[in-house]
Formats: sequence, C-alpha cells, structure tokens
Amino acid sequence: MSATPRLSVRNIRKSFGAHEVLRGISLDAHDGDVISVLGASGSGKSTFLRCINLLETADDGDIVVNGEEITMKTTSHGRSAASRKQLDRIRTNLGMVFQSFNLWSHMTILENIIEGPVHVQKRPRAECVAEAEALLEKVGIADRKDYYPAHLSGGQKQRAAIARSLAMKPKVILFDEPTSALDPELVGEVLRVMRDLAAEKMTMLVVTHEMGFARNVSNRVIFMREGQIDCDGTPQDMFGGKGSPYFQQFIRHMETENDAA
Amino acid sequence: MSATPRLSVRNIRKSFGAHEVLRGISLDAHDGDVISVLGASGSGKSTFLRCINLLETADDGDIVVNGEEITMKTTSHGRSAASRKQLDRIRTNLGMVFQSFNLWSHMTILENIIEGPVHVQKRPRAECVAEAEALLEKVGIADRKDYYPAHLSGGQKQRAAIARSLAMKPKVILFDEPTSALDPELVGEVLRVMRDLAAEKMTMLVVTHEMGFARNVSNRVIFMREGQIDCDGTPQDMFGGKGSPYFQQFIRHMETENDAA
Amino acid sequence: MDFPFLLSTMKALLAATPTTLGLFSLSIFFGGLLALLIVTMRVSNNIVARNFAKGYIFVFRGSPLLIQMFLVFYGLGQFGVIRHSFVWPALREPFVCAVLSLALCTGGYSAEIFRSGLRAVPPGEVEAARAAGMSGFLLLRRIIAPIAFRHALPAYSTEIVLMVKSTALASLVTVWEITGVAQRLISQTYRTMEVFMCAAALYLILNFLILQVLALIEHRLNRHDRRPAERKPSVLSAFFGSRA
Amino acid sequence: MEIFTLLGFGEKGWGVLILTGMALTLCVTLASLAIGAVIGAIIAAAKLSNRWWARALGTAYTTIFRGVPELLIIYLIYFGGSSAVTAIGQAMGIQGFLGMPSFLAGALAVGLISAAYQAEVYRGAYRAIPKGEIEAASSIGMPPMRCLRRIILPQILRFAIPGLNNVWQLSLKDSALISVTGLAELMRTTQVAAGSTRQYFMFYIVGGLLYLVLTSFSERVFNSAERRSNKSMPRGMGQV
Amino acid sequence: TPSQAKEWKNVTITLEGAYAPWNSTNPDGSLGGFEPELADYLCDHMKVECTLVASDWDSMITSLNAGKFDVVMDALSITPERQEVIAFSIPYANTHAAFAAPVESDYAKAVGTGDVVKMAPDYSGGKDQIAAMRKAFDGATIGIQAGTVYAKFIYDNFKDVATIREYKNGAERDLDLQTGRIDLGFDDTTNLLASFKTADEEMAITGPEIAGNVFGTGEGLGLRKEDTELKAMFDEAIKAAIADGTLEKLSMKWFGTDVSPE
Ligand SMILES: Nc1ncnc2c1ncn2[C@@H]1O[C@H](COP(=O)(O)OP(=O)(O)OP(=O)(O)O)[C@@H](O)[C@H]1O
Ligand SMILES: Nc1ncnc2c1ncn2[C@@H]1O[C@H](COP(=O)(O)OP(=O)(O)OP(=O)(O)O)[C@@H](O)[C@H]1O
Ligand SMILES: [Mg+2]
Ligand SMILES: [Mg+2]
Repeated sequence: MSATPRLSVRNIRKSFGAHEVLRGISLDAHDGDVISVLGASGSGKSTFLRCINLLETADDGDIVVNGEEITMKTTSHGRSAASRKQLDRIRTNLGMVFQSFNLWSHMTILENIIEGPVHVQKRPRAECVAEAEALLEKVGIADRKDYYPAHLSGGQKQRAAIARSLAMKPKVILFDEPTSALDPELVGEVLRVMRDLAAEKMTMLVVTHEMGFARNVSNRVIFMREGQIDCDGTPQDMFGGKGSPYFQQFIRHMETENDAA
Repeated sequence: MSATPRLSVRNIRKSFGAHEVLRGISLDAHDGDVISVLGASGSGKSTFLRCINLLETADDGDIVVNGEEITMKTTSHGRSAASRKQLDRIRTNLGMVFQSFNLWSHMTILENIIEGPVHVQKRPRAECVAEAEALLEKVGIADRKDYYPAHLSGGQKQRAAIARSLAMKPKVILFDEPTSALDPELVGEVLRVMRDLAAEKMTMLVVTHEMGFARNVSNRVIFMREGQIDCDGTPQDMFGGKGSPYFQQFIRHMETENDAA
Repeated sequence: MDFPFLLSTMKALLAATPTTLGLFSLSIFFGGLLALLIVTMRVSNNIVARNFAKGYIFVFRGSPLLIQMFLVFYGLGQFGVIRHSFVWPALREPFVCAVLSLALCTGGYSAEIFRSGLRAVPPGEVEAARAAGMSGFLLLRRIIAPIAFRHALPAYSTEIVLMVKSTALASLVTVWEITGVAQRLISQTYRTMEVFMCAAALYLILNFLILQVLALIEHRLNRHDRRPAERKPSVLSAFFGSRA
Repeated sequence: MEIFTLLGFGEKGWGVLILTGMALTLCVTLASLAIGAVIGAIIAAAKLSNRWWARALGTAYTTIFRGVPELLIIYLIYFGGSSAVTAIGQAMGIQGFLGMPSFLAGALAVGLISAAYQAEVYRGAYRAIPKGEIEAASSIGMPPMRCLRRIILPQILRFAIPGLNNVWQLSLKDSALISVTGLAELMRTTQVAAGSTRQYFMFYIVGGLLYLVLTSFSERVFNSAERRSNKSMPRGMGQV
Repeated sequence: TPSQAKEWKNVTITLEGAYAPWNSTNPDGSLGGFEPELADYLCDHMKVECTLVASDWDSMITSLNAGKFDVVMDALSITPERQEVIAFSIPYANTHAAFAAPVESDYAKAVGTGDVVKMAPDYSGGKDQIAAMRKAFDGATIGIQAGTVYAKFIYDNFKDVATIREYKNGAERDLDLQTGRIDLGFDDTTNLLASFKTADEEMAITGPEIAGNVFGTGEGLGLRKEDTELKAMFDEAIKAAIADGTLEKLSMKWFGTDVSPE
C-alpha cells in the first residue's frame, strides 16, 4: 500500500434544507482497495458518493484525490469548486456508476461508451470503438450496441452504465448499487470483473446491498447510519461479529433469510 | 384454490422489430398465488409483465382476468384493446410496480399514492389520505410524504412505488424487481408485507433476482429463458434440483457466492 | 378572375423573393448566435450577466418589432455621435439595419425557447457527463445542446417561420421584400384581396418548404424514441444480412 | 414641457386615447389567448393522435395558420365574416352593411393564429413528459381523459410555461394588426398620434414602453408560475 | 350591396386621421384638418348628415367596397389603375410636386427654385427644366413615397442619374433626409411644407415646383362604382366649393398654398 491514499475524504457534511444528510464523514482509500459502503435506505450513501465527485457540493470538508486537494471557494452563491479545470481533470480519474444509470438517451449504447474517451480524453475514435466493443462483450451486451437506452432491459442498461465508466479507465470508481438490476449469474460476472480491476490496483467504492459482495470481494466494509460512519473494518471482522450492534441487527435479516432457505 | 384462475395468460408472443422477445408464454394464477418469475437479464421478464396489463400489446395471445378476456381488435394500425372502458376497469384490479418506479414527478409522495384511489376509484379523499399514511408508515417513509420524487433516495422511491400500487387494493399485482434498491433489512420488511398480502388472497407475479424471496415467499417459481418458460414448479422442487439444467446453472452462481461466504 | 393581373402580380412578388430570403437567412443566423449568447448569460450564475439577459429578453420580446425597427433605423441616425462614428457606414444601409433589428428581436425570442429546451434536459444525464469529466463547452456541445435542441425544436420551428413573416416589416426601412412590394401594388391598384392572396400563397409555399425540412430534422433527431423496428432496413442489409 | 402636455390628460394630451388603446390591446389579447388555448389544445391532440387523418388535419392547420401572413388571416376573417353576416342580414330583410363586430373579428383572427402556435408549444411539452409516468397512470386503469387532466396537463403546463410566454408576447403584437378592422388599439393609437403631431420618435417610444408595461405584468405571472412548477423538479439546467 | 334607389340622407366618410395637414386626429379623438373641414362644407351643401370615421389606410378601399363606408377622403390621387376598382369624384385638390433638400446641402437652391412649371403627362412643357434638374441632381440619392404618381415621374426621368429609394410614407423619408441617408426628397408640396415645419425649416424646396396634369387630375373622393347618384351630388358640391372660394380659403388655412384644381 502506498503512503498517500488514492482518495481521501475529510469530514464531509451535507444538508438538504434543515435535514442533515451527512454529518462528518472521513475515509481513506488506497490503490487496489475495494470498499463496500453499506447502510439502510436513506442513510446518505448515494449522497456521499455524489459529494466525492462534487455532483453535490458538501457544505464542509475536503476531498483529496491522488494527493491533490480539490480547492473550493465560497461565494455569495454558495460553496463550489474553485477551479473548473482542476475539477474536470480530477473527475476524469474518478468514474461513477449511477443508481439510476443516467445513460444519455440520445445516443446509442456504443456512442454512450465512446463519448468520454473520444471527446473528453481525445483518444482516437477507432481505438475507443474497439475497446468499447471488448467491454460490451465482457458485460454481455455486445449485440445491443446500436440500441438506444430506451430500448434496453433494466439489467442491460445497468451493464451499459458500468461499461461506460470503465471505458474512461479511471483510477477510482464510485459504484452506486451496480448490481441492483442483475440476476445472480450476472452479479457473479460483474463481481469477477471488479475483482480483476482490484487486482489491477483500481480503487473502488461500492454502495451495495449484496452482502455476498461485501463479504467476498471487498477488503473493507463501512456501515453508514444517519449520516455518519457507524462502524467499519475488514469483512472478516465485521461479519465475524465485531461490528456495532446496529450493524449486527442490519445483517441479521439477511441471515434469517438465508437460514430459512 | 378456486376453479377459474384469477389471471390467465395464453400463448403470449411479442417481437420488437425482428427480435422475438416473447415466444408463446402461458400461465395461470389463482387467488393467493405468489409466483416468482426468474430469468437472465434480457430474457423478457419485464416485457412479459408489461404485456399482461397491455402497456405493450402482445402480437398474439390472450389475457383473461377474473374470467373476463380482454377483447382485442386488429386495425391497420396494429393490434390493440377493443374497449378502452374494459381495459381501464381491468387495469384497476391489476396493480403494477415498475422496475424504474415511474413516480409522477409533479406530485409529492402522498399525492402520488392517493392519486389512483381518489381520482380513479373516486373514494373519499380523507379516507385515502389516512390509508396512504398507514401504508407509508408500513414501508417506513412516512416522514417523506411531502417530498417530491426527485428528492428521494433510490430505496425510498422504490418503497413509494410499492405503496402507490398497494393503495389501489388490486386483486393482482405485478411486481418488477420490487426490492432491487433495498437493503436487506428493508427487503425483509417488504417480503413480510407481501406474505401478509398473500394471506389475504392477493395474487402476485414477482419478477425478482432475490433467490431468498423465490424460495421462501412464493408458492411457484417460473424460469424464463429466451422468451419462453424453460421450467416451472414449486420452490421445493425447483431449488431441490428438479429444474432444467439451465435453471440449475442459473442458480449455481448464487450458491457459489453464498458458499464462499 | 383577372389572370393577367394575377400573373403580373406574381411576377413582381417573385422578383422580391430573394430579398425576403436574404433577410430571413441572415437574421436567423445572427439571431441564433445572439440567442446562444443570451441564453448562456440567462442561465449563468453571474448575477450581472443574468440580469442583463433578463432585461434584454424583456425589451426585445416585449415591444413590437415595428417600433424596434423604426428606432434602430430612423432613431439611431438622429444622434450625431452615431452618424460620425465608424458604425455609420454599416448602419446607413437599410438592409443592414433590417437584418440587425430582425436579429436583435429573434435573439430575445429564441433565447427563451432554448431555455425551455434546457429545462427539459434530464439532470441525471448531465450529472453522468460531469462525472465523466465533461464541463463547460464540451458538456454543452455533446450532451446538453443535443438534448435541449431536440426539445426546443418544435418551438424553434415556429420562431423560424415567424421570422419569414417578420421580414415583411423591412419595407418600413426601404428594403422592398414580398409584403412591401405587395403593399406598393395595392396602393397603385387598390386590389387588396387579389394581391394579398398572391403574397399569401408565396409565403405559404416558402413556409411549407421550411417546415418540411424542420419536420425532417425533428424526425431524424428523435430516433432514440422510436423502436428499432421502425428504422428502415438498409438496402445493403438485404443483400448481406444484418448482424442483429 | 411640451412632452408632458402631449402625453398628459389635459385638452392637448393624448393620455386618455392611448390608455384606452392599451386597455383594448390587453382585452383583445386575453380573449384571443383563451380562444387559442382551446383550439390549440385540440390541434395538439390531433397532431399527437395515432390516426393519420387527425395528424394530417392538425399539420394542415398549423402549416396554414403559421405559414400565411397574419394580416391576410385577419382580412379573411373580418371581411369574409362580415360578408357572411351581411348576407344573413339581407336574408332576414335587413339592408346594407352589417359588420362583424371589430373586437370579435379581431380576437377570433388572432386567436386562430395563436392556436397554431400554442399547439406546437403543447406538443413539445408533451414529448418532454417521461413515458414511464404515463404508463404508470394507465397501469392503474386511469381513463385517458383523467390521465390527461391529472398527469399530462400539469406536466405539459410545467414544460410549456416559457413557450406560452412566447405565444402571449406574439399575440400581444399580433393584436396590433387588427387595427385594419377599425379597432383603435395601442399600436394604431400610437401611429395616429405620431402622424397627427408629427412627433414620431416620442410616440413610438411611448408606445413601445407601454407594450413593455403590459409585458412586465405578464412576466410576473409567468415567473411565479415557473417558480411554482420548479418545486418538484430536480435541480436542473436553465432555471434560476 | 347597397340598394340603387337609396335616398342619401346619411353618408359615412372615412379618412385615416393621421395624415396631417390633410386630416389628423385631435387629442380628444375628434378629426380635424383640411379634409374634415371641406367635408363639413360639402355635406352642408348637399343637405345630408355626414359621419366621419377614422380607419386604417391599408383596409380603406376594401372596406369601402364591402359597404362599411360610403366615401373615402384621404388625399387619393386619381389614376387609371385605381379607376378600375373604385369611382372618383371630380378632383377637390391638385397639388404641385417638388424636390426638397436640407438648406445647407449642395443640392439646395438648384436652378429654377421658386418657379412653377406646368407639364403634360408626356412631360412636354418642362423638358428643359427636367434637363437642368438632371444635371443639378446627378449622383444624388432621391427618396420617394412608394406607389405614388410621383414615383413614376422620378423613375422616368432620374433613374439613370440618381439612386432612387422608396419609402412607405413621407414622414419616414423626411427623417432620412435629416440624417443624410438620402440627399433629396420628391413629393407633393403640401406634404413637404408640413414637414419643413417640424424640421425647424432646416429644409427647403429646391428646383421648380411642378404643376399641370402631369400627375393626373388631382385628388378626388373615392366612391363605390354603383353609387352614381352620390358621385353626382359630391361633384356638384365640389364645384360649388371651388366657385365660392371656400376651397381656396381652406387650402390657404391648412397648407399655406392654393391647391384648388384648375
Ligand atoms: N422498446 C423496445 N424496443 C426494442 N427492444 C426492446 C424494447 N424493450 C425491450 N427490448 C428488448 O427486449 C429484451 C427483453 O427486455 P426485458 O426488459 O423484458 O428484459 P428483462 O427480462 O426484464 O431483463 P432485466 O432483468 O435486465 O430487466 C431485451 O433484449 C431488450 O433489449
Ligand atoms: N435533492 C434532495 N433534496 C432533499 N432531500 C434529499 C435530496 N436528495 C436526497 N435527499 C434525502 O437525503 C437522504 C439520503 O439520500 P441518499 O440518496 O443519499 O440515500 P441512500 O443512502 O443512497 O439510500 P438508498 O439506499 O435508498 O439509495 C434521504 O432521506 C433523501 O430523502
Ligand atoms: Mg442511493
Ligand atoms: Mg426488466
């Protein structure tokens, strides 16, 4: 593990109106880390990811990527990134897979995937298309490459969204429930892809409800509760009974379910 | 079990362009039946549900609800329901929870939920509001009732969508991955709600990737493959090794995952 | 029906058609550029720019083009400062003034139309683009503009057709386009209805053609809403088979 | 000062005439907007229909009423309408010219034109509604008319606000053309005052300012409508 | 269509009400100017009740033929083309035409300023003066009112030596004459004289005034062709106004020059 973390988040706070959704969250992630973020619905997981790449501006706190802090400024208009340039550069290295996919509806799947590489990273188009096709093959929707998002099934859209962010080859990827629309077979596929990426030292933050993923793929588990990190640790520790009582209760349901099986 | 099935689907076919998505699907569901529909992504599960309540018009086949067949007509413009009135009446008894929620963005959550009861079923508003609040309590988002959909988390939207279709008290509900955005704790809650409904003789068709649900809540499991029903049976039989080889392979992934745990 | 009269009227009006088309295309071009600028200011976070844009839209959309054109052409010339400045050689020309006031006016209207297109862009898709490191002009060009333009197109076609008709006012500043010529014929012959009918037919044909082109563009741009089945199979795929 | 005498309400002042003209402009525009809303909605529905003849009719309407110069439509409605009325009058034994009331003819003509524009605005707004939300409504058996009223119309209005504002402004200015029916609305009053006094700049500027006064009232209404409709929107582009 | 045997007790006369000094609107909404006062005299003479109505220039003739008004009185020049559509009374005015230029300009005070030349429709009687003016105005830009009889005169005689620009109305041309977009205006003198007043006498007539029947027989009342009786009544009244000097008196009052037809 290198000395400077790949991604470092310090004391992030965020409110929507009177409702404080994030109440001071800090986190370090190093190369090859796969961190599962667990938590009840509404506990602020998506908001946390969105604050990291500044889709929401945190009310307070710092984000450091590759040792470079995203500089912020406060104007009468609110807090925002001080340098557009810096933010864009950092975001290029910070992929995101959305909970609601957010594919661009006016582009085919292939166009969605090569959009970033060609137009942001300015790489040659032919090369990007070849890579995109390989990626689509990997997630199993190569035959849908000329479809528009409106004509895909939920799982197909989700896989396209994953492929879209991988195509940028970012250093860090933030996944927001990347397997929610997938069947067990595909979940297995996607987990394999993610394991490979981790082996290639990519850093991943994964919001998930798949306990299997949290246990088997990640090397660290974070449990969020009411906008704070309630407890965190290795999967072995957490699932071995060392988490907080809240976490114990949270995962008990899963167990009862499996027990009943 | 009553003699006439609550819902009966006969030989449904549907193509998008040259691509045949459903290739003749038939199914009977009786009062209190909870049928899990499993299948790989893109196997046509959502399309199947959408054909049942005619959001997509099947190219061929019949739908019979409560013993009443939805009459169809074929014009130069294609196939469609012959009587709008009949279709609306039948749909009132045929709830649907969408994979992408489809909440009405210009209404608050509470308004979304009372919309159908008040404006379609013409029930007194005060009564509907009281019921809606009880439902929201049940799915745990009572405190979000005056929020607009755009301001909710994924799991909150999904629960609102479930509450919206329950508020109509339909005889049959079609669920399209109703727990995809929920954490294990909430999945447990929702499954309990569904068990209660089954006890009250509601008929449910549930597209799901949760094998726990298929095993523990449903009384019948259907496995779709390439637009056809590959095999079906009781959960005991199916998960006990009596399913087709494809089904065996499909669920193996889940098992390896759990084994690794 | 007095066919020789209709024929000679039509001839006179046809001779004025190039002027109408010239006014129209130039003012749509410059007005469109101006609208982009104004709408950018209108949605920007800079309070000065935003209020300037609001004021601009208010004035140019809120007052009759006739008055705007009158003031631009006859009014500006009243000021010695302008008459002796470097812009006068251009402003002296009626055609330039006509294009200028048409463009200023459509700039205000189009800016509002574009803004309503922007409102229809799904925020999630913009976020996806930001997350991919797009921002500024790139984000606008690749994601926002294409989606917004699709939504704004029906209203913008209306504005375009409107501009064809608005050019009719240019005769006020001595640019003799179709309507001006028609009115001149009327004041010579007093045969109002006949002359107007000819002019109307001409405008209808022009606008019909323009609307046709716009509808075609709209149809093409909305591919993503249609089913793949509706895509016409290419001739080649009949021979070579398709890969789908 | 000469300006104040000319614009005032005294013996030599044009104040009363001009304000009357302004009130008339406002009334005609409101009436025509109402007419246009009804017809425009029908035309938009026709253009969105899946019956080919309805679409063709709708397209023909919008093409003609947008494509033909407004002045001609006003001529046709006013003089065409008037000769119809005169013919009916003669049939009933009334001699001479029976005009169609100027106000009615003007409002109808501008209304028919504005209907074509409103139809396009509504159509664009309809297309912006997420399909899924309409499906959700059909899936609970909401009849089409109710779905229109409860789900589609509120959202159409939301997306149509800026476009409607445009149409309002257009109709306001189209109303200036109906002076050919003899109605002394704001534009004609301005021109008469300018021609009679030969104070062209002053009266044109005053006329322009009064149009802006009308606009500023409407702007308020539209702004508050827009702010309301933004409440439910995720923070998006193009709104401030 | 109105009945043939109509007893003319009430006559509706329309004018624009925005064409000072021929006709204009007073701030209280009433109509004033040369034509309304002449109309009062004519109607008194014919013993009919007249109603004056202001209406828009563009639709005036259509409205006349539709039966909305009975008479148009708006400085209409009598021309053969127009006579195909409506009938005219005998002329009640025959104005001179002339060039106008800013007093300081090179084109001011051209030869013949102050003279009156009578020309026939083929310009005979004024060929020399035309030649002199062509020389004086060589290279100038001349502004005229589109669609008028004066436009034809300019096109016939000055097309090859000057640039011609057509305006929708005289007032706009005069504004451009002030800003210098054009060098000369050509119009009927009543119009020019009125605009000199608003321009603080910074402009003046240059070259000779042109008279005679070169521009037709003058301005007459517009009537429907079938109302022959009404035309006869108005012709008679106009003759009386000329004969008893009323016309000349009104003309001097409103125009400062005599526009009585010959
Ligand atoms: N509107 C459409 N036009 C064309 N093809 C479509 C359309 N909708 C769905 N399809 C195709 O039909 C197939 C079945 O889609 P469907 O949504 O039914 O899958 P699904 O079984 O629900 O998958 P998932 O589990 O991923 O949601 C997919 O391959 C999809 O690409
Ligand atoms: N734009 C917004 N305005 C107001 N409140 C918001 C907004 N976005 C999110 N919230 C609120 O913030 C809380 C956290 O939302 P968030 O989306 O982060 O939850 P989550 O942990 O991702 O939940 P889930 O697992 O259901 O996706 C929720 O209670 C939600 O209602
Ligand atoms: Mg979330
Ligand atoms: Mg699906």
